[in-house]
Amino acid sequence: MALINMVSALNSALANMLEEDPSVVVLGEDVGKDGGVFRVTDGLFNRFGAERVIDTPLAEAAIAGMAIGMAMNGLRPVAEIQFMGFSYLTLNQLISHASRMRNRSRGRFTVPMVMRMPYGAGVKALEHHSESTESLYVQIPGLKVVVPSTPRDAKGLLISAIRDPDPVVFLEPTRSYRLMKEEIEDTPFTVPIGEAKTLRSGTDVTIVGWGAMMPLVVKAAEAASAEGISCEVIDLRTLSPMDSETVVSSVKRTGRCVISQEAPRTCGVAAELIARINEEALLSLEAPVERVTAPDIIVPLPKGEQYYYLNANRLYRAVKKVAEF
Amino acid sequence: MALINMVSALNSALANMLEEDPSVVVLGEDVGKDGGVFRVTDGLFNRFGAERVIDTPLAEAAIAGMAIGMAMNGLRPVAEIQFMGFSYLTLNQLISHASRMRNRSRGRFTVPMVMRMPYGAGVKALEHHSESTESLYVQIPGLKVVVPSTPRDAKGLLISAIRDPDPVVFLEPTRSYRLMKEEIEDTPFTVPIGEAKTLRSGTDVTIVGWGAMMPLVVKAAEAASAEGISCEVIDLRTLSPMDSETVVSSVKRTGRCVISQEAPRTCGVAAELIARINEEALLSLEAPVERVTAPDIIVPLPKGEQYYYLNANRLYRAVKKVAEF
Amino acid sequence: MLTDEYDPHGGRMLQVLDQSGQVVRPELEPKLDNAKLQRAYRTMVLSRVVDEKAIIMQRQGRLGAYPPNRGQEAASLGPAMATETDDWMVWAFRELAGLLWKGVPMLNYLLYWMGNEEGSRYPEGVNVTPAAIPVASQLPIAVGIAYASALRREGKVVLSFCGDGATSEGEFHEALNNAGVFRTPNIFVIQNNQWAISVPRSRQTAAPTLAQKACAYGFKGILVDGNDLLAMYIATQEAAERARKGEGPTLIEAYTYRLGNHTTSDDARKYREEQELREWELRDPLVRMKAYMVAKGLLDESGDEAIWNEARAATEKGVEEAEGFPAPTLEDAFKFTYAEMPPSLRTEMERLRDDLKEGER
Amino acid sequence: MLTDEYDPHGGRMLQVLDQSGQVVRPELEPKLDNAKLQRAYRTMVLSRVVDEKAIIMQRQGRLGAYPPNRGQEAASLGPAMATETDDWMVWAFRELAGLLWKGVPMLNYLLYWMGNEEGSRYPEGVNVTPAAIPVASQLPIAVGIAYASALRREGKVVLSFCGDGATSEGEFHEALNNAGVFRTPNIFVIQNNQWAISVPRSRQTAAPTLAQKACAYGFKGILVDGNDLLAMYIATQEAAERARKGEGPTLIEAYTYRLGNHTTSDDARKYREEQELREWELRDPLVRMKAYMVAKGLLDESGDEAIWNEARAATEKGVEEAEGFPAPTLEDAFKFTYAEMPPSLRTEMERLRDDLKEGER
Ligand SMILES: Cc1ncc(C[n+]2csc(CCOP(=O)(O)OP(=O)(O)O)c2C)c(N)n1
Ligand SMILES: Cc1ncc(C[n+]2csc(CCOP(=O)(O)OP(=O)(O)O)c2C)c(N)n1
Ligand SMILES: [Mg+2]
Ligand SMILES: [Mg+2]
Repeated sequence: MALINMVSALNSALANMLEEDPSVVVLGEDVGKDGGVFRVTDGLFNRFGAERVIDTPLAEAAIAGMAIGMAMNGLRPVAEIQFMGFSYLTLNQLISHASRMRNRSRGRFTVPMVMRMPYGAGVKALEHHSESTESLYVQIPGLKVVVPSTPRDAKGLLISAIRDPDPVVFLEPTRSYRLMKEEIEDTPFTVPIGEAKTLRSGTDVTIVGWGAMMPLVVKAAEAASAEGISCEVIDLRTLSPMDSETVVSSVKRTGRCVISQEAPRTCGVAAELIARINEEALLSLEAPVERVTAPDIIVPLPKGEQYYYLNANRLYRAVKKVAEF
Repeated sequence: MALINMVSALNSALANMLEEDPSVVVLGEDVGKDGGVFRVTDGLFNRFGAERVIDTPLAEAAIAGMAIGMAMNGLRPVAEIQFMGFSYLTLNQLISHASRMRNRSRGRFTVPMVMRMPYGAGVKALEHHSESTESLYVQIPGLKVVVPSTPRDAKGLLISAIRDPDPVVFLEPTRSYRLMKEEIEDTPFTVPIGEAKTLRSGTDVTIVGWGAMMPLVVKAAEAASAEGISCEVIDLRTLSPMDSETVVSSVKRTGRCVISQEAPRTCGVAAELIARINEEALLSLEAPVERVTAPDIIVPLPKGEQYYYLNANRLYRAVKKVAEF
Repeated sequence: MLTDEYDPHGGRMLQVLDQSGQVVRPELEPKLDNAKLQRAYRTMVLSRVVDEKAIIMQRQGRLGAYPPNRGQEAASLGPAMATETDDWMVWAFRELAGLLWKGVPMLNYLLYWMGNEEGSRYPEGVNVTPAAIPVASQLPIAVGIAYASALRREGKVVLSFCGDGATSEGEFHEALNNAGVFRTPNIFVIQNNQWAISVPRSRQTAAPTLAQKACAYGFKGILVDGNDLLAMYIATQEAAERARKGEGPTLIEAYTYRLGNHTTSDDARKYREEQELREWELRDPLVRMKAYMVAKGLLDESGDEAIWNEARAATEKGVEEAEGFPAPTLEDAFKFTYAEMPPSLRTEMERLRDDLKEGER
Repeated sequence: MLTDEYDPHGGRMLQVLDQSGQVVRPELEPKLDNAKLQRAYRTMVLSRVVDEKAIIMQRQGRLGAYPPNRGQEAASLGPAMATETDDWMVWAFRELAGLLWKGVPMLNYLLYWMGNEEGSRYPEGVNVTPAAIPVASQLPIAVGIAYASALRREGKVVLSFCGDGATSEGEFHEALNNAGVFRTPNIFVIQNNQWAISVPRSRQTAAPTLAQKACAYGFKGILVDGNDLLAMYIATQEAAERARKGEGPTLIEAYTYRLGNHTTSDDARKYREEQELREWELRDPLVRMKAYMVAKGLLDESGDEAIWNEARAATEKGVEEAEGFPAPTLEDAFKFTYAEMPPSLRTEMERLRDDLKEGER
């Protein structure tokens, strides 16, 4: 056990898996000697060698495509894309091959790969380094999409993702990389893909979030609770396949729901959750589901990021609004 | 005036614009001598020359990127991507540059380009030729997304798109290319971007669709009307910026809504519409909004397309279901 | 080294058999045993027959849009013959002869183009990936496959194909560049059939040859007469040896021609000259190979006729089998999305099953 | 033609000034007038000073992550000097000296890295595109810009930049290949600074030079000492002439070195040898240029000091102006999404305005 942050937890997961399974390889830009621009792969190069911890040329489509080929031929590649803003270059490979290889070959070929990447705004980063376009991935049948919000979930979910027989897009909230520490086993353990987690039970309002939104969600829930609004807090954790069951059954009890989405409003994951709540719990709703999201604008550069990135206050006020509806 | 199908209507729009505005150019794979694989650009090469009707090498990112550069430097390029299934290769250019050039340069540079492409299933096409991943584009702030369903709208919307000061993704339903003919002026006219069209007024159920769904929607509405269910039919036409106003105000009157979406269920445009209805018309709803969509699976090859592509009957039954709720 | 003698910057093209089937470089003639040569010729004929049948079936509505292979048989077969049975083959969509050699059953081939995913479930042990329709997208995958084999020191090579048009795609570049960096055991064959639908090779790139593009990636390229089975064979053989020794990839430009339309939806007369077609018809790889076989005493007219008849019979049988093959079920369309069906997908499936039960209206 | 004399396959590198500032190829020395040379040197110094200031400001939290330019001043300035004022420049993110020459105000440069979009609103008439962070993504755009200019017969050229790492991206390939096909007036400068973050040039491609990649695209490439302002100048001048005459693009590999960290978030000591850095410090383009200026009698120590002081003063003034520059408003964040704000976006904006009014909790 050690008290570690998310970066170290991810590193520990990778080290465990490289150790446990000789078919696991890590590849990406600067993942080798440099240990990754966020240090997630730190030390792995020295420990497992250049053949298994692979510094690639600067070519994202090739990183994804090579990972697919490796996975089809017996390896379990864990590819890193340096920032989500550069992952669009991989979409042709992911949509046209990774997600559908099992289906199009009727199971003859499978693609047990993981594509990791940091995502999200709020760290005063360069242009294109703050994207949260997760719904691009969530809408692709055949992909799984995972987003941890804590060090423990990060390690457990990453190990599950690496052992998963299907391609998993693994999103790491940049903002949470070093935000908190947890006591975590050095040995491998798993957190199941496809299961949302209820962080806090409540009776008045369900608040749902994922990734970097969770600390804000918890803060808002605490503020609301202090004023007598009992909040149930759900960390979605897996965006695809989405555990809407947990959300829907919570909303059936509370009748009210706020969804916290870092991405712009339109066609995000929040819309999908609202659609499912509409379909399965409409009669339980006592107020319209509120989604608190970024506006439908380009992620601003740091001097304007307050117009984009949510804060706990906006969430808190949404909770009050639905509670008082 | 001539009685023409959608292919000819699009061709007429392109010819009008090439004629009217010397800054208009057409580029893409096989758009020149061959006139496009669906013949949308037929005859333009001979009429306007190889410099303005440009056969490009087989490279989609370059087609998009060159169009961006052309647009930044005074041209109005109309790029063709041969099928939507190959458009993922352009996403980096569209997301990272086209959609945000105006914002990131604070108006110094703009990208008045159009990217046309056929989309959709149901024509027994090759693998990867049946995609309808429109919500990939709808979620990108700074892009407009347009989908005509009739020859007249196709011409009018394409002319609007070419004259639009911002980048427009123009989706052409393959299935509707030669489905019907309309009397259309030979001269330029416009249909405004951003306005949904109410095809039929009704009082019991609102049915919303776009593109290749419209003939099915109309058929379902007729069947339902024959049984005394009065349907209001809306053709969304522009997916971004989305005219949800028209849908919401209709639903406020009817209290019931069915959305017809060709794409898989999760994170599609239907989810966004449901979210907006939830936000603005929840109290008017007398039944959960039904979305009739493809399942969250890979588009099957033709022998299995009936498991993917909707039919009017599924829509009709959804209408009955919400009417009887 | 052939790749040195035929440095693509010199513009020379490797040829062993000339247009009439004469051996022009006897010292390069591969020592193939008769059985292998006979199997090769039979495979070319079978490929031609299946291809023609597919075109007819498409016209009759029994098969979907289809990309004809006519004229390109040697360009995929020669390379396939130069690899071992368990070496990988990563094809695009116009490599029928090579597929047949590698053990892909005709049934699979037909099923795929008839629109059934079962077509791409090749038998275990046949290390061939499914067709890759998105042009050039298969190439980075081929590099990953090769990396994995090399990591395990298997000594396998990965033979991949793409068209001349594919060389313009970014994924072509990334694949070849990465293969150069990792010295993976890849053989990249470009079937330069002079056209990418209606776009001529000259408009695809300003480089005089495609083979010379290898120089951008730090390995060797060679321009080969793609209608010459023997030339394709020896070029690939050298490349395979290099790859197996850990000396990295090779690029082979097979100079050939698409005698048919791009696909059955295309009409090539719209964009290319009759005259060009006529000239290339004279270079038909089957005719050339037949002459070679006859000259070697391995074939006579009646033997040839028997081979064609055999091929036709086999094809009819294959078609019958394919047409009798069960269509995919609803469950088939869902169950391969993931290894295990997520609950929400199962719900969708059951809902759709109910919906479809009620029948079309 | 320099591109013939310095065919990259031969591995030769064009150099006019050696490390000590001596002219080694007098016949190639460009005939630059003294004023232009002096402006060039002042620009190099100003670039160095602004760059150092930005690094300091980043450490103090006054500016965001920042990519240092130190050591690469000649590689972007030489090409910029060889173009006309209204020729286009398409930069990546490490071309400060070239930008200053092209008329991008220091204020804009600072504002951008301080995180304000106003930084990329360059003055009208300055035909420079905004920074392009997604590596290589600017290159297809540069080809489109060139196509448009050529279509209008403007006689303008488009000078674009990218790094050695960028050459591995598919978009690099597609851009150069298309430029070759369309013979667009493009000049592609690769700043080969030996590293792409931690990945050395040798791992980026197996090709011995980057300049030779031009051969894949059917045009000329040349390897140039990127720390030699004069060599970069003449190589670009030749390329610009070619482009203006309609003879198509040229690829220039500027062989240089990133003396600083990749960005202020990077620590290069983690992956590269101190020794390498020390050697390259001796080849500092400013030192070399200073020696040349002194030898030409255009500069002495006191003159040099004045130039540095002037640059420091200008930089302080620029920083002051940038720090006094108004931050973007809520409306600014919304109103450039489209030419006209769609009603739904306006609603979102007003809702957010209300939300933010209530203040952070
Ligand atoms: C990425 C992509 N873009 C466009 C297409 C449509 N398309 C199919 S084949 C083809 C031409 C391919 O030319 P080439 O690579 O020379 O192969 P050939 O068809 O000649 O065998 C095109 C444009 C596609 N399948 N994939
Ligand atoms: C498409 C893309 N992938 C990854 C990155 C992250 N990144 C920023 S700069 C860089 C290295 C660039 O190397 P090079 O092209 O040599 O330019 P240099 O930084 O050396 O000037 C990387 C990987 C990016 N910005 N864009
Ligand atoms: Mg071809
Ligand atoms: Mg570099």
